Amino acid sequence: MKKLINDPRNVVEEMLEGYVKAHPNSIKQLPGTGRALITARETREGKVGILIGGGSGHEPGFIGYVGDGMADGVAVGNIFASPSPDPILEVTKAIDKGAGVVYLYGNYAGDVMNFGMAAEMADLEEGIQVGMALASDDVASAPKSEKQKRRGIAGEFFIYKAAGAAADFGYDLDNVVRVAKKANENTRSMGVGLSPCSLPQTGEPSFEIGEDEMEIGLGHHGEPGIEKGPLQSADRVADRLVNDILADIEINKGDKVAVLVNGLGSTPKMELYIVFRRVEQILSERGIEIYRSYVGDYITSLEMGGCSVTLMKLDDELMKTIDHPVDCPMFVQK
Amino acid sequence: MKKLINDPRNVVEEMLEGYVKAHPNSIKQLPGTGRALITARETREGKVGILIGGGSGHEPGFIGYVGDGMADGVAVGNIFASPSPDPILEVTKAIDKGAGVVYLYGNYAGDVMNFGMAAEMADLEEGIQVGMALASDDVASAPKSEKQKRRGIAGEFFIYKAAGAAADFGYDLDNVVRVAKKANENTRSMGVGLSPCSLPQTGEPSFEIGEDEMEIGLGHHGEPGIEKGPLQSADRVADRLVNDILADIEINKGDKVAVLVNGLGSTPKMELYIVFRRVEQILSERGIEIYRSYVGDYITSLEMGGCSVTLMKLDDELMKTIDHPVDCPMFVQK
Amino acid sequence: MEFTAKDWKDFFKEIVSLIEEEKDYLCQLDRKLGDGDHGVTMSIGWQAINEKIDNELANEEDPAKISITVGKTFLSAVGSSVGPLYATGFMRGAKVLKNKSVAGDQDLAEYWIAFGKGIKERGQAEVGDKTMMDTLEPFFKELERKFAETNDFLSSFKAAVLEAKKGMEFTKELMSKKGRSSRLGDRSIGAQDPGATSAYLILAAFLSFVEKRMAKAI
Amino acid sequence: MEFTAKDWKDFFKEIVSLIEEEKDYLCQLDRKLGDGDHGVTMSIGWQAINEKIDNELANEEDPAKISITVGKTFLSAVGSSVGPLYATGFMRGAKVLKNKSVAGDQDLAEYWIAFGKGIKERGQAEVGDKTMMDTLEPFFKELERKFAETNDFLSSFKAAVLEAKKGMEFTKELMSKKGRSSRLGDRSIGAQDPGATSAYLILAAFLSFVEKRMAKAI
Ligand SMILES: Nc1ncnc2c1ncn2[C@@H]1O[C@H](COP(=O)(O)OP(=O)(O)O)[C@@H](O)[C@H]1O
Ligand SMILES: Nc1ncnc2c1ncn2[C@@H]1O[C@H](COP(=O)(O)OP(=O)(O)O)[C@@H](O)[C@H]1O
Ligand SMILES: [Mg+2]
Ligand SMILES: [Mg+2]
Ligand SMILES: [Mg+2]
Ligand SMILES: [Mg+2]
Repeated sequence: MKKLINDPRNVVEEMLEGYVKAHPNSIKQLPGTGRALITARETREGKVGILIGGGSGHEPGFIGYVGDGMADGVAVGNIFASPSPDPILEVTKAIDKGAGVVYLYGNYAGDVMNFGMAAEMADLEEGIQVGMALASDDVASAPKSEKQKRRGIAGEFFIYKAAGAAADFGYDLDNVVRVAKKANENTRSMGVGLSPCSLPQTGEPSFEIGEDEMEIGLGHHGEPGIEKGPLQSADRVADRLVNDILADIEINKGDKVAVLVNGLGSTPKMELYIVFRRVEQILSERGIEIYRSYVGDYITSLEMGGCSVTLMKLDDELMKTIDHPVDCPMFVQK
Repeated sequence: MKKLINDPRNVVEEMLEGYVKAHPNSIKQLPGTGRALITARETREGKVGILIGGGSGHEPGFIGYVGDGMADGVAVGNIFASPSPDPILEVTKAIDKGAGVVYLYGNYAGDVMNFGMAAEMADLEEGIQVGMALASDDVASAPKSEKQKRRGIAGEFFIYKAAGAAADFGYDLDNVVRVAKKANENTRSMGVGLSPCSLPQTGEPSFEIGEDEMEIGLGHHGEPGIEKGPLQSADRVADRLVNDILADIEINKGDKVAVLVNGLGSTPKMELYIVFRRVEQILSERGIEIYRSYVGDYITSLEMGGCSVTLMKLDDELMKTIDHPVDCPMFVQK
Repeated sequence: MEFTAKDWKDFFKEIVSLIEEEKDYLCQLDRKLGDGDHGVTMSIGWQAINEKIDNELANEEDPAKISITVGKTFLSAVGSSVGPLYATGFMRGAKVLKNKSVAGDQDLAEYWIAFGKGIKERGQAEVGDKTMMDTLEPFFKELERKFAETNDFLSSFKAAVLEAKKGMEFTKELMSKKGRSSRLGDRSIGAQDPGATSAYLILAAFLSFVEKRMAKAI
Repeated sequence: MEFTAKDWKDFFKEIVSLIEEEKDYLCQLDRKLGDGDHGVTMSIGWQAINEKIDNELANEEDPAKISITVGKTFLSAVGSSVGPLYATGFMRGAKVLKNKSVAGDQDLAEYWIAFGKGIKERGQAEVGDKTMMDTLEPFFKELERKFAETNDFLSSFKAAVLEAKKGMEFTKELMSKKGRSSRLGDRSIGAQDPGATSAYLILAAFLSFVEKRMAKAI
């Protein structure tokens, strides 16, 4: 696949360089690895620091969500690879304002180990209290009985939103973690893949798929899904995704949800809104109220084709966090 | 190419249906053609109405830019086709608050005729004063001596931004038009295409391009550019685009510009920031100051691959318009 | 030659089918020079017209009303470049038919001349700009000249369609000379303008429709 | 068998080349099951190690220091899943080498047992989970058993590498049974775990390195 890049080995470094030059009032790189970035607008004393991170290639995830109302800093890995403990620790030290730091990341073996190691080091070497909450929203990635094994996909966005707001409200570490975990508990996603992406270094498609096929339940890095089959209409795809989600979590008539229809990279907004249209129909048929909708590219997989649907069931507290304004370079909410 | 759609003949209607359901507090469809949409937050009495529009398939252009600080309404055409005068007139009537309406659109034969007819009808049949300003920012589409023939591409975003702000400042019709025309006068873009898109109805690639080729100066609907050649590095492409732009408009040391690196659809943000990195280098080498940067998918061409670079030379008035906050479903600026 | 409301409707119906057949070809031409949608646009417009003919116009006896509706329907359905152009053509033609339930030779000649001139006025394109005017201007000029000379519609129209065809084909050569295509350079050779093509298709269809009707009448 | 600082560096250099050769193959395996980056990740990590060996470690005489640096460098460069895993392996191995400028049979056996156990502790994976543990656990168990029995490093390591190979190959069968792959169903058959493969490559490379050295020594 064609890429508008220079040396494939430098894509992450060059992206970050461009990113901080484009938004100098919002974000800055810490000296050191260059993979540790924090808000340019100093975190408030006494506020719990929100640290996010993961592999590159998911932009606007994750660098795009550092800013007022969301994260204070981000640790950036290679493409589709967890950051090492070094930048995680660098960010931790920079954003700890005496109230501790909460790590938010997706439930992948690599992230679990690297963030885990960093958390130990922060505690032992720096005396910084660290809390953690993982995104495990992908219902296609493991059965309900093994939710702790599920992958984190686009639902991570809602967890950032909730935890970022909670920290901004002045919640302490335990309560920020509680809200983040509740957000994850209440969030379910499922995706569909239409076309692969390719890593700049290999140029090879991340998965194989036929001319007229789609893959239901595909992961955010091209991990295999539940089934591969003929491409269906947007309505049938939306039916499938929403029905699988609703079979996994109890959302009743009168309940309120936040909806995210997330593009994986190359799927036009036109198609995302066509999918949203059907999602809305299903929910309103069931008497489920959409409290707020997000439609667009929130967590991508390079130029992968397809989308995911995410529902977060809301209680009063989560509603408050969803309404909280945000000002990040790649996401602004008034 | 694979599409996540239902009947290809209904894509525009279904997209719009999804769009208004997703953002009911921001936008609504007028009764009638369904192709006329206005802000859900009633335009202020006495404010000049801003009407934008064009073909579909450019999302977030153009429906995404209706909201506080930008446009009051939008007329939506078929994919890559100007709207007919009907929805333009419907919007005009709905957003005229006694101060007239300004039409902003790209310089394409179809748009010129349809908006022109609508303007005549608004004047003759409705007694509404209409002003117009066209985007003609694509330096690759005609020589400098024939600027009036140039296509409007991503620079249109800056024209919306400027005119939307001017109307919000309370400028009268003539002054909103003046600011919009100045914005266009000061704006230059040039793009590169890497891969085609396809119309839902034909499924055929919009242009032919080899495995390792790129097309410099490609239009936003797949119109041919200046030259087709081997795919080059992001840095060389950025050099070419910026140099052609700077050869076309005098921007001197110490001047301030707004920069837009716009993705055409399927090009990852990672690549856009790598391109931005080089654009920033060139400008700072020349002592040109970047006042504000926009990097992302602002006006797309379905799932086309590639990007464009836009520079708008700023004076004090344009700086003020660029800083003005915006709250639209697909674009928020604090 | 007598042309009734039913003839007009039958003729427009023929264009509906013709456009469906040529849709892909017109898109293909437009992909080379423009945005690839000309066939889709024509199809959307003529399908909308088809719908009108089958319903609203089913019992319509007034040819002027029919031609106006065709124009307006096309415009509403497509917008685009060709919406205002063809709409203006059919609406200017309708003026000629006003208050006439049957059109004779003179009316038909005037109809098509008004059609071509209306489009020219709307689009302001010149011969050589590589648009449908390259088909239409030679066409209406020849029709005007020949009909003034002979007063025979069919032979004049036939001669005019020949000029239209030449004009359409000439747009291939025009490629590297003007406007949008001027930057195409060498790559432009051989591509024919889509609008010039659809305009020719419509005119040629009228000719064959009239010829078939004459054949039947004999 | 005596293994010096230079031997360690030469061995690590061999892995650098080996990984470059096998990079595409490892990516290909990972595309089937994961995100397709395993070869890229290994390459980034070992290239960083190469750089260290050529510069910072050029004059380093302490094998423990070398192995620690290899682990830390790998981790910093790649993060990922395998960063913490291999890093822990090399760092636990380094503990065995502490204060020893030359490693004998006993040290080498302990090094590789610590390597495998360290990774197990870090990753908490069980045999059958379809990870590099399927290579490493049979490997270090056999090494431990055989070396206790024979006290001969080379033959024990050789036997252990055989077990490693079987374990790696067994990951093909495991496909449809557990974890991430459990949802793959039929499509999973035949795909081998990338981490199990890279782990085997490293162990096999050590074996052939030692064998070559022995051959030269004779
Ligand atoms: N000003 C004009 N006058 C006459 N014909 C025009 C003019 N502008 C465009 N055309 C015709 O329109 C055709 C393109 O039509 P179409 O593809 O349907 O619209 P669009 O260009 O909006 O996509 C061109 O091939 C050309 O013949
Ligand atoms: N907990 C674990 N214990 C042992 N090995 C693991 C564990 N998690 C993952 N692995 C190994 O890591 C390999 C994948 O490595 P790699 O592709 O480099 O990282 P990532 O999965 O982060 O993309 C898997 O094939 C598996 O062998
Ligand atoms: Mg990975
Ligand atoms: Mg068009
Ligand atoms: Mg066209
Ligand atoms: Mg991997």
